[in-house]
This record gives sequence, structure tokens and C-alpha cells, in this order.
Amino acid sequence: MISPSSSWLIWPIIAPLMGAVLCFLSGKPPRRTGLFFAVLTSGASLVLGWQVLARGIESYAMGAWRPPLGISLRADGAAALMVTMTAVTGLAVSIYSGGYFQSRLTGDDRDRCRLAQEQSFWPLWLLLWGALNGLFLSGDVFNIYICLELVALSSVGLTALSGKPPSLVAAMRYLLVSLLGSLSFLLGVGFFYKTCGTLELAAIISALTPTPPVIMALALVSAGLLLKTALFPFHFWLPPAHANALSPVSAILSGLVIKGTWYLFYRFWQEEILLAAVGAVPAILGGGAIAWGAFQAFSQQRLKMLVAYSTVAQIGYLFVAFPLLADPAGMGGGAFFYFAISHSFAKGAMFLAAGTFLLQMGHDRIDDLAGVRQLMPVSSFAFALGGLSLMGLPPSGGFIAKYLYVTTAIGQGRWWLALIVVLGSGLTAAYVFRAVAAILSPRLLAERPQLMVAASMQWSALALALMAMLLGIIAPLPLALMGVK
Amino acid sequence: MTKVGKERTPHNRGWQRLPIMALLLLFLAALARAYLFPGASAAGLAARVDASLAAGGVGSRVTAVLLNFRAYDTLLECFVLLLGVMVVWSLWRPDGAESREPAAGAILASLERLLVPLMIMVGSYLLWAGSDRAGGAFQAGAILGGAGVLLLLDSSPLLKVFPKRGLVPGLCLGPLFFLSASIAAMAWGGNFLEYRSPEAALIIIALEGAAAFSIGLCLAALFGGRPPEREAGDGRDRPSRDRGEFR
Amino acid sequence: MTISPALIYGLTGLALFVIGLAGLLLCQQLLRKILAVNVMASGVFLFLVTIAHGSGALTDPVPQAMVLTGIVVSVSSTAAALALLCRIRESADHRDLSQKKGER
Amino acid sequence: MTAVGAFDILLCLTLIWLAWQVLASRDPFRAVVLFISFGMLMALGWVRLQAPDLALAEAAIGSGLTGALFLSALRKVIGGKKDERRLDRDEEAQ
Repeated sequence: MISPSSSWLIWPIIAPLMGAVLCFLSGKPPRRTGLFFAVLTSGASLVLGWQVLARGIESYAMGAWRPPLGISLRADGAAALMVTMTAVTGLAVSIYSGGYFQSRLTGDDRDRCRLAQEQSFWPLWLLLWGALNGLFLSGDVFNIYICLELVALSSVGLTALSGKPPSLVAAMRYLLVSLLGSLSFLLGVGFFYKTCGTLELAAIISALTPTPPVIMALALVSAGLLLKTALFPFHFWLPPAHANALSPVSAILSGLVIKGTWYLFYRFWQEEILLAAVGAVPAILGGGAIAWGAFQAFSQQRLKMLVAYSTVAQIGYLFVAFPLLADPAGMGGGAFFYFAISHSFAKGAMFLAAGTFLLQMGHDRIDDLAGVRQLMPVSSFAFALGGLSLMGLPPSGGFIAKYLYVTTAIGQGRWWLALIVVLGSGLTAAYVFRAVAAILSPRLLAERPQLMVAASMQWSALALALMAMLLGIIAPLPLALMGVK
Repeated sequence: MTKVGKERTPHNRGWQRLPIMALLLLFLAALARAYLFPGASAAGLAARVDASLAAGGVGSRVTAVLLNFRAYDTLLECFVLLLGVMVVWSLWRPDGAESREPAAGAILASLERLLVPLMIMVGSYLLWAGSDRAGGAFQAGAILGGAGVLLLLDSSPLLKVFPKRGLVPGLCLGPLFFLSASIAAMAWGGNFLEYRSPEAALIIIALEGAAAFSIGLCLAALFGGRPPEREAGDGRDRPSRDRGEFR
Repeated sequence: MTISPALIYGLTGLALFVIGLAGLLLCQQLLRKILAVNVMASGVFLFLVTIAHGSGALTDPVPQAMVLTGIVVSVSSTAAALALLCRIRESADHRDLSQKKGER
Repeated sequence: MTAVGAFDILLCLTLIWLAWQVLASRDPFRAVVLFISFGMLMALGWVRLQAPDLALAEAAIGSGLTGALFLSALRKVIGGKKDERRLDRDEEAQ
């Protein structure tokens, strides 16, 4: 049925969907089924990444109906890179979650609620994973709309899972924003269909012309995606949603979900003509995001809030480099994706580590976290490493990304862009130091409470942080994958 | 009757709303201009659909698009419905939600005795008709879902006929069957979701049946909003055990 | 350009989209916001189907299939939104989404 | 394509008016009922646009089921009489 030569393109989508249904069917909290399918999905994704690296672009016609009539999947280097990124972060989060729900069991009444949470978590998370992979690999704009809805609805379900009023309100706001974004996207798809007569993404992008309907279509699609990506000034819904969710969910939302819509935005905006004309718009918004997010992150009292506002700032970096793409020969694209991946790993690790602190201490007030290092050295180290990668210190993946940004920007004569990146790193350093200083503070804890956090949680956070560091060392591999166009 | 005019509504409370309104009007004008822009319409896919209809095994054009050409969309859509049920159920809590008493009534009960069999019949007809006329899995599922909602409205005793343990498998039947049949198509040497053998029409009808059943059940479960009693490990209390299988 | 029914319905669809958007931005109640999203969705669906008419004499089944899918997606998210609304109302008296008025 | 009938224009204007009323009327219950009739009229529009599949789906799901969902949510939210008063007061406070 599956020969080594056949394409693995569909499996990163099918495997988690299958897993989600089976988890939903299970009467007990489906930890084993969930973990099994998480491993399966990661495996399929990594094989796909390797296939694309070895053989070039993969494509697959669903039901053997070719576009424009049918829907085809397509994996070029960028898509394969995103799927691989999702596999690594997703696997770490899954292993973390395996311990997370168990660690929170205390033997009292609340356990029921927690087991119910776990029961809902696995199917929602696997569906989200499948939908994200579907988003990265899809070659059809209407299909992308359905994937966007799947991603949004499962993210909202996951956000609301903690059941606390702030997270419920955040989930509601998230849902409304997502629906608005999806509908705007769908209206844009309508305009595209009217002018191009097809729903195939590649055909639409190659047929972009500056007529009012096409401009309107692109504006609607972009606005919808920016809203969902939470680029400044559309970021208002993000920090409460990310900070109040359960910790594995925060890592998923910040590390992965944001990247899905950002990636689509990139897909629509990769045309050189477009970037030359209005590429500065996302860059300016990105600059605003870097400044505002960093300022807000610095002034937060809660660790998870700080990390969430840091996401607002880091989204800025994802957009600030759009003008660099105008030169196809440059390294703009590489820097771009390098940043996305290293942010996914680093931010995932930071949220996972913050989750262990929250679970152990019962709070995440930054000023009262001093001494946590003795209790959870592994998590503390993971948080610090993630922070280093965010700041862009060598040898982290963040360093490579920023190095590529700056050299490409200077090479193209865009000094202001290089300046933004360097200044932004300074701001990042400020708020990361504030958190890391508290966590690594040598102060002793008054009494040593019993350790409640499962070892698998601390180690999966560390593994993800180490991956962010490793990215800097194995740089040629992702860049080679990125080069598959 | 109170006349609810523009000025008296609570939603435009004064002048600070005006700039937003003005911007929205401008936006509408831009949309209309883009829509009316002359000469910018491409021929759609209608001709292509017609050309490939014979190979698809279904007579109805919309059904052919839904279940054959763009079956992947439909597969994902079944998952959207299932996801909706998952989210609604994950939000349900045993406490507090009990305020919803059955709105029983003699009229509703007799209405239901008449309507529910009728709806099931209409649903089956739509499923069958879908292959060459209007109708199909979604419409049939919608009607079945409507029947389910009607039953739920007054916690009809008819609901007891439906086994409690069957609910979740019933919800999953459509997506699971869809996925498995599509993977099986690969085992026969085709692509994922490829039904182009002489039996295509048969497979599609079977798929439609399973999908319609699950869609109907999902829609009713969305309305019911409450997971069935699960086994130990979940341990949710069920304050009222006798009524409503999936309320 | 001759005025066809498709044209009228298409413009109506766009108008419904904008009215829904206005409701989403300006209404304070969550229930109203959810209704507004549904109105927006109806507008988009109406617009999509009229594209099929504008392009030729044949009605195009592809947008019709898209709208059929869209209707099902929309009921799913509406159900989720309403369940969330009920949960919010149960746990606290959070009527407004945003404390800060100018935010949205 | 047939020429525009007065019926189409009337239907479209009614749709727009209903949409506005759904969002602007004071009473949430009234808004929901208006929304259901909005959906029904929309189904009529699908018939006019030669999309009977959509008319069926809209009547059953878009109007019927969504309407039922809204009504049931409204009942849960309003709950007892005390809450109903609160809802009114909040409404005026806005």
C-alpha cells in the first residue's frame, strides 16, 4: 500500500485526524492513544521532510482529480519545513501533556474536572495538528478556509479548556476574531474565484494583476490572516488567550497556531511585484509590534503574561522582513523561516517551562519565583536557553535568523531594517533578563515542598530548548530544505 | 409596538459611532466597486464539472463536486462538525446547566409523533434523490438533525430507543468510514479519496449514507450540548438519569 | 451592463457582510455579536453564489458546494460560540468582552 | 438571464432591513426570531438563484437549527425572572 517511492504527503494530515477520532471514541482519558498518534504523526512529518529534501517538490492530487477541478496538496521546501517544525514542537508538547494532566491530580474532587480536561485535550489537539499540517500543505484556497476554521475552532476549544473565567472570556474573544478573519478570507476567496475562475492557490498567485477586484480580494485575505496572526495592532486578543490557557495549550498556540496563518500570508505575498509595491506595510506593522510587545512584556507581573507579550513582539519579526523577500536571490526567505522555526522551539520551551513553575508553585508571579531553580533545575535551564534563543545569542537558531536578517538587509541597502532588528534584540534582552534573573536567582526557598511535576515535563521542555540551540549548529540542513522551490 | 428606529437603539449611542459607520460605508462602496468592475469575470468551473460528470458516477452536479471532485473538503467538513461537538461537550459542566427544563406540551408531543417519522422519510428521500436531483448527504443529515432536535426539545421517550453507548460511535461513524474508505482506495492502487472504479456510485452512496447519519447526529448533539454519561475515569455526575440520552 | 438578479443579490450579500461587521464592532452583547457573525456569513454565502451566475449562463456548482460546506461550518462554530457564551454567563457576569471601550 | 423582477428587489431590501433589525432591535428574543425569519427569506433567495440544494440546507440548518440553538442559548442565559430584569437593566445601561 505504501511503497517507499510513493509520496508521504497525505500522512501528516491523515494520521492525526484518525487519531483524533479514535481518542474521541475512547471512554477513558486517551493518553496512550494520543501519544501513539503523536509519535506516528511526527514520524510521517519527518519522513515527508526528508522526502522533499531528497526528491524536490512533492504534490498529490486528492482523489486523482487534478486542479482546477480537484484539490491538490503540494509540499515545497517551505511547507515541508513548517510541517517538520510542527512535528518537533508537537511531539515535545504531547510528551509534556502526557505528564501534565497526571501531575495535576491531587486526589480530591477536582480530579474529575482534570480528567475531563484530558479527555477533551487529546482529540482537540490531534485535530488541530492535522488541520495545521493541512494548512501548510494545501494548494487550494477554499480548502485552506476549511483548515483555518478547523484550526480556529480547535484552538478555541483548547483555550477554553482550563475553564477559568478569564480564559473563557479570552476564548470567546479569540473565537469572534477568528470567525471575522475566516469570513474576510472567504469573501476574498470569492473575489479571487470571480476574477481567476479557479481556487488553486498557485494559479491565483501567478495571475495577480492590479485591478480593483484583485486588490480587494488580496486586501480581504490579508486582513483576515493578519487578524488571525495577531500582528500589531490586531494583537489585542492574543495575550489573554495565550497566557490564561493550560500550559501545553499556550505552547501550542504561541509556537504553532500563529505560524499557520503567518505562513499563508507569506504564500499570498511572495510575489515580487507585490512586495516591491506595498511590502513596507507589513514591515512597518512588524516594527510597531516589536516595540509595543517588548514594552508590554517588560511591564508584566506574571511570567506567562510576559511570555505571551513576547509572542506579540516576535510576530513583529516575522513580518518585518517582508521587504527582504523582494530579492529572490537573497537569503530573505531563509532568515524568515529560520526565525519562525527557532521561535516555535524557543517559545514552546519557555511556555512549557513556565507551566512547570506554575504547576509547582501555584502561581507565576515573576518576583516570587526566586529559588525555583533549586527545585526544578531542568525547567529553569530550559527557560533560560529558550530566552537566549529569543535574544539571538549564538549558537542559537535565533542568532542565525537575526544574522541572516541583518546581513541581507545591509546587502540590500535597507539599513533601517537592520537597525530595527538590532534594537529589537536589545528590547528582547531586557525582558528576558528580567524573567531569567528571577528564576535563576540564588535565593533559597523558605521550605522545600514536594516536587509535583513529572520528570517528563521538565525534560520535554529542555529538549525543545536544546532543539532551538541545535538549530544554530545544523543551519545548512534547514536552509537546504528551504531552497527546494 | 415599539418602533425600533435608528436613533433609539442602544447600539449607536451618539456621535462616536459615526466615524466607524462612515468607514464601513466607504468599505461597502469599495466592495461594490470591486464587484461591479467590468470585464473582470472569469468563466468558472461549470464547464469542467460537466465534462467530468460522466466519469464521476453521480448525476447531480453539486453532489459530484461535494463527494467526488472536492471530496477532501467534504471529509474535512465532517471533521468540523465533529469538532463542534467536541468543543461544545468540553464546555459542558455538570453544575449549573440544569436550568433547561423540557418545554413539553401536548401540541409539541403530537407534532413530534407526526413530524419525526415524516422527517426521517424526507431525509431518506433526499439522500436517495441526491445522486441526480437536489439533495444529498447534507440536506438529509440536516433533516435528520432537525428530527433529533425536535425529540430533544421535550426529552421524548423515543430517545430511549437510541442506545446511550451508541452516540459517540454514531458521531464518529461518518468521518471514520470516510477516512477508511479513502485509505482503502489507496490499497486498490488509486489515490487517496479516489473512487473511479465501476462501483464508484455504490461507494459514494454508502459514504453518503454514513455521512448523513453522522451529520444528523452531530447536529442534534450540537443542540443537545451535553456528553453522554461516560465510564469511570471521567466520572461526571448525572443528576437526572432518566431523561435525554444526550442532553 | 444589464442588471441581472445575480447582480442585485451579490450587492445585497456585500451589504449584509458590512452590516454584520458593523454589528460585530458596535454591539456590546455577546449574543448580538454571534448573531452579527451569522449575518456576515450569510452575506458571504450570497455573494459566493452570485459569482456562479455572473460568469455564464450555466450555474456553477462549485460555489454552491462551497456554500453548502460553509453553512455547515458556520452552524458548528455558532454552536461552539453559544456554548461558550452559556459557560461565561454561568461562571461570571461578563457581559462585555472588552473592559476598554476603544479597543475594538 | 431573466430580467430583475420586483420580487427580487423586494426580497433583497427585506433581507437588508431584517439584518439591520436583528442587530439593532432592543429585545434579544425579538432579534433571534427576526434572525430565523431572515434565514427563511434567505432560503427563498437561494431558490431564486436556482440553488435548491442551498435552499434546503439553509432552511434546515442555517435557519432552523441555528435558530433553535440561539433560542435555547437565550433561555439558558436569561434563566429565571430575576436574571431577565438584569438583562433589561444592562440593556439600558449600554
